[in-house]
Amino acid sequence: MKVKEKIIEFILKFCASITILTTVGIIAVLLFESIAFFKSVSIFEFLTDTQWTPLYSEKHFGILALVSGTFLTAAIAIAVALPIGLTIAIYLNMYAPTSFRKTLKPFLEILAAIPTVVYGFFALTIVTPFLQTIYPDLETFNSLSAGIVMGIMIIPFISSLSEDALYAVPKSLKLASFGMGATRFQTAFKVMVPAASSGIIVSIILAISRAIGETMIVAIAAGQQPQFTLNPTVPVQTITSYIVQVSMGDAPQGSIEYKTIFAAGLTLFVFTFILNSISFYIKKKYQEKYE
Amino acid sequence: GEKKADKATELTGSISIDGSGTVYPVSEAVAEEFLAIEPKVKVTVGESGTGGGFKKFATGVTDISNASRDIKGKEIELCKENGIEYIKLTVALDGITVVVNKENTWAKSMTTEELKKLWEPNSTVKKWNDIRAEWPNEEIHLYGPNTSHGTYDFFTEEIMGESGASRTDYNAVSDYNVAVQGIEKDVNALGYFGLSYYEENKDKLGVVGIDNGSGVVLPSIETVANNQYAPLSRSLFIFVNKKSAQRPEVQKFISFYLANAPKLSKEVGYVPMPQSGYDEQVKAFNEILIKQ
Amino acid sequence: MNNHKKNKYIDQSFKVLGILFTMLGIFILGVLIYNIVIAGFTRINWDFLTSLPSRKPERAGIYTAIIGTLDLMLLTVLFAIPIGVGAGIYLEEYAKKSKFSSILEINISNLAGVPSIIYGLLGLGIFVRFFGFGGSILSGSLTLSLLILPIIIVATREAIKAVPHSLKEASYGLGASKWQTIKNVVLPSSFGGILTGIILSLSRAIGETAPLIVVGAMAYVPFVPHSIFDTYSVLPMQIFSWTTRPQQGFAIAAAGAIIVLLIITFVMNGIAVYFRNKWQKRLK
Amino acid sequence: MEKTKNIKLEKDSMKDETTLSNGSRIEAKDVKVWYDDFMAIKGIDMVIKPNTITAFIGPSGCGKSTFLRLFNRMNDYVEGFKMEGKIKINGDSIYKKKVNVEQLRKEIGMVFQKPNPFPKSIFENVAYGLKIQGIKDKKLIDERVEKALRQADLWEEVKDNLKKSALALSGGQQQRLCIARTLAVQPSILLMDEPTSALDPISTAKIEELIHHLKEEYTIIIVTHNMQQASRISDYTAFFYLGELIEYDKTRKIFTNPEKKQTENYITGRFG
Amino acid sequence: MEKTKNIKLEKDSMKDETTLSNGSRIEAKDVKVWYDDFMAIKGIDMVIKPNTITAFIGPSGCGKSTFLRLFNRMNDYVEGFKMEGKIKINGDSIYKKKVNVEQLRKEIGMVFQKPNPFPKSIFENVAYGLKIQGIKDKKLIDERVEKALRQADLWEEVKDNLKKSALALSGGQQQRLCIARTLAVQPSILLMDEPTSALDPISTAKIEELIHHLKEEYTIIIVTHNMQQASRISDYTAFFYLGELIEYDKTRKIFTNPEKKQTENYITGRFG
Ligand SMILES: Nc1ncnc2c1ncn2[C@@H]1O[C@H](COP(=O)(O)OP(=O)(O)OP(=O)(O)O)[C@@H](O)[C@H]1O
Ligand SMILES: Nc1ncnc2c1ncn2[C@@H]1O[C@H](COP(=O)(O)OP(=O)(O)OP(=O)(O)O)[C@@H](O)[C@H]1O
Ligand SMILES: [Mg+2]
Ligand SMILES: [Mg+2]
Repeated sequence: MKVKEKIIEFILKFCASITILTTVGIIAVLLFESIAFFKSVSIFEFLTDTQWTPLYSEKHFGILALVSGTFLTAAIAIAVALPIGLTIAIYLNMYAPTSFRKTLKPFLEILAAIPTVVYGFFALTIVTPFLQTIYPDLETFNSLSAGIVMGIMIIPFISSLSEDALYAVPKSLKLASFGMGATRFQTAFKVMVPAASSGIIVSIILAISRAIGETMIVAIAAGQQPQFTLNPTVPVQTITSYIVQVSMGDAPQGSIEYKTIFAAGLTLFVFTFILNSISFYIKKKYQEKYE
Repeated sequence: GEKKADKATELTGSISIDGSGTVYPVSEAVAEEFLAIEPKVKVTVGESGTGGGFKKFATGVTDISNASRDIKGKEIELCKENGIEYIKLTVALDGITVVVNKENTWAKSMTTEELKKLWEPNSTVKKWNDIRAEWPNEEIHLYGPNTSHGTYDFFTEEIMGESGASRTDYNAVSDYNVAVQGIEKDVNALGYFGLSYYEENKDKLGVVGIDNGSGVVLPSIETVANNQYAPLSRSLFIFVNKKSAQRPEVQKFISFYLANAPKLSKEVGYVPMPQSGYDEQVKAFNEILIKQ
Repeated sequence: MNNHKKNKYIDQSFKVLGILFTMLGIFILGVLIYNIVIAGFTRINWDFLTSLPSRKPERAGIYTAIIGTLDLMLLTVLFAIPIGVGAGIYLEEYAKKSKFSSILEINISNLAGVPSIIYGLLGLGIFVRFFGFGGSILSGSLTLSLLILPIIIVATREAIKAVPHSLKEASYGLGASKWQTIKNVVLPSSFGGILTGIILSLSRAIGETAPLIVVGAMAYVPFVPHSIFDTYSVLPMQIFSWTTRPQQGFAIAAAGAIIVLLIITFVMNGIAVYFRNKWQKRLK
Repeated sequence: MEKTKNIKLEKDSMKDETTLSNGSRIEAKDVKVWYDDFMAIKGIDMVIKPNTITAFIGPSGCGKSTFLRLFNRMNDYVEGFKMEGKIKINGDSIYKKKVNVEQLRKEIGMVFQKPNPFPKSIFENVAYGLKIQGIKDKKLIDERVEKALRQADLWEEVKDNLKKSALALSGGQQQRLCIARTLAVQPSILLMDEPTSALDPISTAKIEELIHHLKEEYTIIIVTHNMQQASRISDYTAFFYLGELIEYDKTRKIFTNPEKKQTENYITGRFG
Repeated sequence: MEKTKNIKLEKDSMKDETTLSNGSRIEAKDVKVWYDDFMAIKGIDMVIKPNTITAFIGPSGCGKSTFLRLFNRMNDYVEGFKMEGKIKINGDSIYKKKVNVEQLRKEIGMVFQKPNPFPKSIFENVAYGLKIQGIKDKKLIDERVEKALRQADLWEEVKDNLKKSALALSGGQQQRLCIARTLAVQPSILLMDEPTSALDPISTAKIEELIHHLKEEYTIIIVTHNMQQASRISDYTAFFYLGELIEYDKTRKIFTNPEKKQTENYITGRFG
């Protein structure tokens, strides 16, 4: 019996350690080529130059141009997805009849399943022209509509996972709050959301991660022109769309141009690592208050 | 049925092809037809880019590599390291077409100098009348392939004289249909890409004739094939691993490829070489077979 | 009294907002699906489903891509779910609250943000080259498994976290071992949440193209794979290949393939949603 | 404590301003309740006078909680719940559409069977009801929190730890916190579902004492399994059995000379 | 019912086969417990004889539950829990590494303060303990389930609905189900943390009667706030206060002539 338990624990531990191995693998893959890259390009230039033109004749290696594009599109996406996703989660949990909840939730989850190519063309051919009727100076490729559409795509990550988290809050808490005369709105924001904060934060982190990792939508709708800008109306390129562009393009592998994708990937890795560390810290602090 | 009759043996085995997305349609078409006569040979075609294709080719993973450009230094080295010998065969031609919006009534032709002025690094051309004074005083919006496209390499090489030399402030795309969509809706747009994308969208786009000093030439199957449309005609290649070429099914496939490329490359939107060009390829291929 | 009116007003407004947002989501979904269906509907027929790819858009079919996608998903499910759920259980129930487990936790949500193409490069290095699986279905599904693992793990952990402590205590109190408690009490109670994670992660996996191209998925495969070591194509690969072609006919074929891809996803999600609803009904 | 209030159920009806001296009167008329197909309350009529303490007794599962929760419409959230009949508070039916349910619940406090503190600090648990009413005055909140905690006999134990999470309290402490939380809103009717079943005798005594004091201004209904408690603190006792109200009378009458045999049988298994 | 068992804590130690007549003996030696920095048990020595019923009483938060949960190592899962001292059952220390905790818990049943049925059917709740022991014989399981439900006085109410979810039961029914669930495993020690606080008098009486019967074969410890209950059913009573064991003696002695003033004060607030 004990032995069986030990074996099971060992197996489970092995499952968990696969994630460590994956990380080690990713870092190894990224570092190996990045080191070669940083032998020919100084880290200083990499971090301070504001132009990213490794495949032009006049080469610049300023990762900031890609980082700003990544940040901008992800920020727009989350600005769209967070309020909408959370509102939907709360609506489904607190207001909607059960039958609604049961049917609408899986419907919304389909949003996450639509191939991103479709989203890309949706952004380019429907959202951008629509936005241009409001703001005519919007360029054909821009981070605004790419970000908005990406936001729509990640709504189900927030709405579904947050709704799960809300659903798991003991019913007695909800009843206690109702019993004191709180409206559903008050109950939702004062009791349910705090009690489900851990799950909600996780859903947001996953959604952001998904937005940062997305490629097709930005490649199609935001253009592929690296620019150091936070202006949402002009074309930008994200780190991921750059990596895909090069790794699936015609550039010779092993060349310095090709190695840039590993340096860019490493940057993204560090970038998300910092982001995750911060949110982990926030989450932890927030939880301690309650448990 | 009837084709089978002229072959005594039924071949087996598999042939792995990968590389450029530009050349992919040609190889796909050949593979499709080949399947009809040799149903037991498994031919697969991938599209991981010329660079990605060569990486696999140079490590012996694939038998044939599709390429929209010639093999480059690092890739040649890698082939040597791994003892991979190869032969380069041209299978079709493509014309890089400069297109504008359908409503564009002014830009009917451009000289190569004007193209250079427009596209060179740090170009000062911002408006149409920066190219020719009589053209409108409107901002020009540029579209082109992203920098990892073979088309981009080729265009910059031919027009600027240096591969990769280009202004950076244009709308780069990875999928030309996206550029078509952009140019179609914007009177002040100009862009360049492969001829087939223009041919398919003739009703939506306008074309710019190219004047390289010997008169304006419009891109078309004829002008590309007879090399009148210069300098923007380019070749599409397949690279064949010499060792693989010893296998009967590969041999037969290549022969079949070269025999059918004229018809099939046209079908998928490219321009066949004159028949003499294909005869040369066949000769070159047969030579290496004999040598081995 | 005034406050009451205000609260009631806010409450009602929020309800309206909730309905609005939900409807907006459904509406956009409707627009997307409408567009795809309008574009590709005419293309859907038996021939399309059972034909091999072709240079002629009107003759091209997605038979091998469908089979490839199904095979790939099946393998991915087989690898990713047990490992993901197992890892989630380990982290939530076994791992001690230590610095190391914090790092593990950050690490996992970090992995969720690594772009899929990087997983492709990893898969290329490990599965294709190191283990020598080549550009096979096995390499592809292992790569996808790694890719969706973080989503499953995170969802599993959250679902497990939500299981009331008193239930675990009851089980332990009856002499159940840790694993028995997990198997009989924790997992059944958290099944719904785990399924949500699986739905979302598979929805992601089924649409991936870039990493699969890197690990060797082919665009033209005229035969059905017979073993996990065979070459394969997948629907998104076919869609990607077709959308970049100049001929309008391929755009239609791509839309048709997207419809099929969506249908496969619906069916897959439908099964999971069915179980989720059934399960949650039992719980409350 | 604020002056006695009069419940206004319908948002805008100002007509019915007849100020009752104190507390509130509750009436139930032919009330039936189903959970899906299961009939939990089988037609009950009952009038509860203002400023009285009424005890609901009866074996487990007989419908005490269900009936109690009708008065502040707490069953509304139970799936499959259906109701027939009328419940009136101060003459106004509370199951009409117009009724402002939140307002109703503010005036009718409830303490539940299982302690259910919010996963917040002790202070915030008690201040919760005030804050959702929109009270912002920090001093007033502090005062009311302290008072409520004192009333619930918890102040001494937690006064130095008001910031501590309520979940770290013991079961009994948690239940007293829930009572304090309800008292802080100063309702006019108090519904208590076995409020002392998790408390030790000393706390129980204090709560009972408190209940007794509150009677001056509140109408109180308490569900209890403790016969002693029922007989000690209540004015009226209602005995339920299998969804029916078997007997309802002055507590003294019920405990000394019940009309029905069933009641007597139940009472005389006396030991609680 | 199976024959009286003897707890075997260490998996392979066959040496200690001295079969005690019945029940099991529990010893605590200078036991101290902390939750993080808070000291909840401040050094307690205690010996509980086999086949006795011991009641733990004391005000809320004094550490009764904490102390009780030491005996089946239930606190192991509480974050921040630390313990010093020794707890022995039949002479074997249960906090040694070698101890098979699952085996221990199988022999030491526990009923909790708040009812906590599994979200499964009634039948599966009761069969749970048997199934995890690997018992597969369907007939045996059916028998044991029925018997346990009868013992807990729940059989009549649920016998036609064994497939129904346990969560649809009322509070009292749920708690009786939890008792049945524990009895089904037939432990030799029963730890009960306010097992009847959510029960009506009739069920309570039956449970008490049952406890009384079980004494023949089991050692029983019951935490209760109900003085009557303590005096009615227990042989020994332990009075805790602020983490200390103030007095521990024969129940009669404690309730008639306690040594300590504190105990007397607590008892004479007598009403439960
Ligand atoms: N949500 C529900 N769904 C279905 N049946 C329910 C539900 N809640 C209660 N019941 C049933 O309704 C009946 C009355 O339940 P109620 O909780 O009112 O009993 P009670 O008198 O309060 O019992 P206790 O003293 O044990 O708390 C019981 O038979 C119970 O099983
Ligand atoms: N998990 C925990 N973390 C921190 N402190 C705790 C924890 N559990 C209990 N305590 C504290 O330990 C003390 C003893 O708690 P315990 O639950 O043993 O009391 P009790 O005598 O059972 O009370 P009650 O009669 O209310 O159930 C209390 O002061 C309580 O606040
Ligand atoms: Mg009840
Ligand atoms: Mg306790």
